[in-house]
Amino acid sequence: MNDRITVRIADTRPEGPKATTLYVDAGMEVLPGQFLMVADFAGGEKPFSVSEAEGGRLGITVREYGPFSRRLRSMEKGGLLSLRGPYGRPFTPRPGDCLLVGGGSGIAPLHLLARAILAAGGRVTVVSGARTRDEILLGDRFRRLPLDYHETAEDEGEGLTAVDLAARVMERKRPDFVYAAGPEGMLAALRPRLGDLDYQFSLERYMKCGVGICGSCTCDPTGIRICVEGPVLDRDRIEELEDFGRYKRDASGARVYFPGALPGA
Amino acid sequence: MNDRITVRIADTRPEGPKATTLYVDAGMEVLPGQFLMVADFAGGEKPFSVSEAEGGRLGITVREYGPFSRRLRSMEKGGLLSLRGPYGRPFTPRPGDCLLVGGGSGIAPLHLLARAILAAGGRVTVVSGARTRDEILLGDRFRRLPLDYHETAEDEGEGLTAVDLAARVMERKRPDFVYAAGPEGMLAALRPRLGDLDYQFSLERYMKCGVGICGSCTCDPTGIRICVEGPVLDRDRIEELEDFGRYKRDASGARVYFPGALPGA
Amino acid sequence: MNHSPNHSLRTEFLGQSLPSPLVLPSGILGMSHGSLRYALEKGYGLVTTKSLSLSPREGHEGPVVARFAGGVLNSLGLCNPGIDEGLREVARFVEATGAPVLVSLFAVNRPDFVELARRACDGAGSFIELNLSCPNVMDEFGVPLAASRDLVADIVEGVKKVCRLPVVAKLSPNALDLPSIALAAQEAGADGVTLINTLGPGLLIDTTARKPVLHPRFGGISGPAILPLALKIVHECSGVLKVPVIGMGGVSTGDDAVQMLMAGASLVGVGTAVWLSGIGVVDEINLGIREYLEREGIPSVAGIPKLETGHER
Amino acid sequence: MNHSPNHSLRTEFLGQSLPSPLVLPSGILGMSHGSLRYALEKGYGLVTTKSLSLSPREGHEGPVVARFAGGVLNSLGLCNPGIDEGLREVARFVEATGAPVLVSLFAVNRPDFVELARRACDGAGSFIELNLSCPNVMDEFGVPLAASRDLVADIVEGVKKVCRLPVVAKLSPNALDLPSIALAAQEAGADGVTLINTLGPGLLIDTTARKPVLHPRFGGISGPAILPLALKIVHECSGVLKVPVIGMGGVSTGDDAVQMLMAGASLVGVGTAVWLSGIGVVDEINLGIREYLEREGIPSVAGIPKLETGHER
Ligand SMILES: Cc1cc2nc3c(=O)[nH]c(=O)nc-3n(C[C@H](O)[C@H](O)[C@H](O)COP(=O)(O)OP(=O)(O)OC[C@H]3O[C@@H](n4cnc5c(N)ncnc54)[C@H](O)[C@@H]3O)c2cc1C
Ligand SMILES: Cc1cc2nc3c(=O)[nH]c(=O)nc-3n(C[C@H](O)[C@H](O)[C@H](O)COP(=O)(O)OP(=O)(O)OC[C@H]3O[C@@H](n4cnc5c(N)ncnc54)[C@H](O)[C@@H]3O)c2cc1C
Ligand SMILES: Cc1cc2nc3c(=O)[nH]c(=O)nc-3n(C[C@H](O)[C@H](O)[C@H](O)COP(=O)(O)O)c2cc1C
Ligand SMILES: Cc1cc2nc3c(=O)[nH]c(=O)nc-3n(C[C@H](O)[C@H](O)[C@H](O)COP(=O)(O)O)c2cc1C
Ligand code: FES
Ligand code: FES
Repeated sequence: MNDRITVRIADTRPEGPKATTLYVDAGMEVLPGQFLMVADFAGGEKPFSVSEAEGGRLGITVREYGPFSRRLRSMEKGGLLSLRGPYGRPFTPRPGDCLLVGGGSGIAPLHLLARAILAAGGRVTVVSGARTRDEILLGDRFRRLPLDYHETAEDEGEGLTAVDLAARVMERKRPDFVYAAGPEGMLAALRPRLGDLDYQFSLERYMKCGVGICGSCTCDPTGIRICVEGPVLDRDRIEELEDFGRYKRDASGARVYFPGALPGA
Repeated sequence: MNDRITVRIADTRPEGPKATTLYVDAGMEVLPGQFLMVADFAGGEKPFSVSEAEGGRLGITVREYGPFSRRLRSMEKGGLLSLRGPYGRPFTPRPGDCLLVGGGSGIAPLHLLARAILAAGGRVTVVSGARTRDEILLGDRFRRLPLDYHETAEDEGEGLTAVDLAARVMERKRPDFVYAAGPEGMLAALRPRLGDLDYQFSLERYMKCGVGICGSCTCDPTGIRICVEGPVLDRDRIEELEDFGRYKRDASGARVYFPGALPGA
Repeated sequence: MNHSPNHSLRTEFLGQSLPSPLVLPSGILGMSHGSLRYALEKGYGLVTTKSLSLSPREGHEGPVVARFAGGVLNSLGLCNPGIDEGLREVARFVEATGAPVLVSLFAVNRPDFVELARRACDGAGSFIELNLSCPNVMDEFGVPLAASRDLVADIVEGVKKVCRLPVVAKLSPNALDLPSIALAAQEAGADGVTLINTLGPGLLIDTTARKPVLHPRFGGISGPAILPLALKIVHECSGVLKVPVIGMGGVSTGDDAVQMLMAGASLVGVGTAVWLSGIGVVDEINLGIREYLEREGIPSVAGIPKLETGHER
Repeated sequence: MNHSPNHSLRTEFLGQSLPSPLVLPSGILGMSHGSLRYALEKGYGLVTTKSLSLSPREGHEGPVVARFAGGVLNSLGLCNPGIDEGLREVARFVEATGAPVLVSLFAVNRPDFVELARRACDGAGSFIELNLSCPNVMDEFGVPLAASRDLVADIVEGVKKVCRLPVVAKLSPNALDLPSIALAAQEAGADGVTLINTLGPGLLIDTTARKPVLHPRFGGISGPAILPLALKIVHECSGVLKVPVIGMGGVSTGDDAVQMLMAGASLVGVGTAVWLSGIGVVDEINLGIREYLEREGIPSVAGIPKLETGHER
């Protein structure tokens, strides 16, 4: 009946200057790409992916963006979290050559995915990007896995974005399948570089209920609910969207156009 | 979630001048001694045992006592019944020598019980009594079973009651176990004739909820609820009761003393 | 955190020490000395009688109870054997057990309530509960007595004048601004308030028969469906009251009971759960509360912190 | 009994022909042209927008939804992008589908309602729904607008003066004597009534955190818990009204929907069930109604017999 639990933080682990992984023994199975609605009993409840899941212990890697995520990531061992979920449609791990492209905190679910693909017998290449080197999350965790790991900081060297780097990687070796998660601008930039490659993207839209009734996270024109039919969408579903990469909605439901996208229609 | 169903009467069968068996395909399993709360959508809902159960078809043998049972027993094929249940604790069929004593409509659950005991490998003797010959119910059904069947009409011959006849039968052959159902006066008269024989009696008390919350059917002083802990009670439970054979309660909860029983305490 | 091994459920209520904060609500069992004893033995800390009226009432023809996905509807119609026979049952119960009894009374006007209370005070009960949510009155006036601050105050005041026993006013959720009604009861002298009686009433329809499931057609709503409403009302009312609140409505688990205590209740009623989960639920809830106290290092039921009132936006 | 093979769910409502009697209630999806289309494709016969206000509202911080054994609590706080952006979404939806839209409006006073209605009438919607159960007003006055016959009548009358579209008044169950309020709405010119909005609000407490589960603390109650209350209110109100009723509250199965129609509703809202049973529930309910019509030999939704009103005892 109840899909909500209250748990104490079992452990925390700083992830560079802006993020922390919170560990909880939640006794639930979460698949790569699924998310939890996380609350701290001080107001606010927001969606977060699961970055690690081992023996019932879940890791939630929280990057600081605003007031809620700041409070969350400063929580300490023993602190109380409310978790609802797991919600949403997960990534489908494939046993072939997989390219995983993550931007910012979008890399979090890809870590869980990488492990699932490896377990399914697939080969994994990861491209992770962020604005600065120390904002690249979970690099140490990826390096410990038997996969091909690449990262890029936009403020260094050539200033490659994750998309640029992914394009280079794909030039060298064409993957069978691409998975990506990160800011929608990044996903929109990545899409034209994929040609006819099949892919799954995880989208981040404003979520309130997480269970498909409030409408906050719905896309146009199909109306799919990112919290239920997503957050992971197949290529076909993405191609149908008119808002993908153009606009999302804020807490009121009003459209917010992405930088560079033009209002209209 | 719902323990109530609405069914159409599949068939009816007159049982002498005052009773009818209503057959319904209720798709539920009812054990001997359990009861259903039966309603006809015209006001009133009352407890009735199941007298037959074959391949999902249940038989409810309704004897006319007052306005509700009169209406019910005149219902025809196709009529709608509301059934809640099955409720209550059933008889425990034993594989030994079993004596079943029924008075009036109390014989109804004993028919189902007789078949269960036979199926369990027991030997069955049935004693059925009523005021007049044509008020003895289900005699034809018992006669078709491989058991020892006796009946008595109080207005004929020696005017034996079911208890008298049962005593005679027991003189000839002491059973391993006695089951009885019928008016409480009959049960109270039977009890002293049983000596140290083990028995189960099915009690009829005023029932409103049938599920153990309204208190109507509770006994003194233990407070057991005939609708939940009964209607079938073991010897030990009966021996604890101070009201057994003395008084029951009416629709308001007020005590009603059985004829001959003295008010007090 | 202090993990004391022996967390007792003992709870003080209006000068009596009860073995558990769980209350058998009025109308659940409570028909006879036997059923009151049964409830006590199954783990309730305090038992309430059926609501007793001046004359016996047979109640409605029925069906009088029906389940739905969220709980139960009942139209029992306040059947009871009348105040005099009811008090005889109370006396037998008290003689046998020595345990306190909350004697529930109901009538449709002040003089009858006063007369009932007069008789009840001569009886063996420990407290009086006034059931101010009489459905008869709803038929007459469209709203229960308990929806009117003035009627509640008037009746409580009348009863208090003749009554040596503590008096608890049982209010209906079918009213606007419950805190002000609860306050009116307190100001009129009530020693406690019971919240909530059944909601509604509600309706269920048999679509095949094209008739209401219950007879007469409507029934008060109880069980899990009404828990959040009860918690809200108990929280709001206990926040403004000085007298204790008996909280009830849908409590079915230990956690539900702790929520009710946290909402501000001093005692917690458990009624409909006896149907939906069986009578064993009473001890399960007792156990659940005990485990909560242990886990949280709270020494007693009274130590369970009350949810802060306050209106964050 | 006539077993026609092709039982249609087509239902007339205020001059429009709808493919199903099922309504997407206000606040469920209904955020954007996409979500309105989604609802239409999933089997709803009529879709309602979020309740639109003059200015955009972000709603509450959350958690804004919580489950309990009987249903759901929500404290979304009427978030919406404001009437102008809302109407643009409606226009896009109508352009794409041609389907009618029930445009829900809410404000806390008559002038704002009138202004909203004026703008809505210039838009692409087919009907206006006035959400008269605004929680803001509850904070201010302790009771929703819809609890006051006079306020309801005043606002409906004001809106009807400026409005070429049919106007439906959405009432709250948190009021006494609903039929008289519904009648007041009808007399003031309402073309229909929607019953019921969420109950309560209610409270759920996290006993470990010792805090309310929702933020802010209370939430309106919906889902199975409120079905019998909704049926009762719809039955009573439709019995006295000449205008049609949109019935909602806890409808989760085909049988629930038929009960709601039998209680007197012309259309049936299905909201919370979308969470509890998934969006497929809409087609399941459509199917359930169709099967009922077939089984009972009733040719159309409108032919479902209404439960007789009347007060047997
Ligand atoms: C499916 C999904 C998975 C996510 N997984 C992670 C993760 O693993 N790690 C991580 O650090 N972040 C994750 N996020 C993002 C995380 O939800 C936001 O960072 C967080 O909500 C920011 O809240 P704030 O109050 O700190 O920031 P604000 O200042 O309120 O906003 C900062 C940014 O977060 C977005 N945001 C704010 N509230 C919400 C909301 N309720 N729903 C969606 N977006 C919101 C805003 O649109 C804005 O872009 C995920 C988001 C989604 C939708
Ligand atoms: C467990 C149980 C199983 C039963 N099984 C059968 C059966 O298989 N066949 C059969 O014909 N009868 C059975 N009965 C009896 C049946 O319930 C009554 O005959 C019926 O309720 C009479 O209702 P009335 O309105 O016709 O009679 P009334 O005129 O109201 O009363 C006639 C008699 O029935 C009793 N009675 C009335 N209402 C109830 C009630 N709600 N609960 C219990 N007793 C009541 C009265 O006390 C009185 O003794 C059973 C009763 C119980 C408790
Ligand atoms: C079958 C039934 C009978 C009831 N009878 C009474 C009654 O006689 N007097 C009364 O004050 N409340 C009566 N109530 C209300 C309960 O005492 C209680 O207030 C309500 O059911 C909420 O608690 P619950 O959800 O735990 O049952 C009755 C409730 C039920 C279910
Ligand atoms: C999450 C949620 C949001 C709601 N928002 C609104 C709203 O904005 N306007 C409104 O009139 N009703 C709103 N409601 C009430 C519903 O429209 C409906 O009246 C109520 O939920 C009962 O139906 P249900 O049990 O089928 O959900 C909301 C209900 C829920 C559950
Ligand atoms: S977050 Fe509410 S519908 Fe997706
Ligand atoms: S009939 Fe209600 S308790 Fe037995």
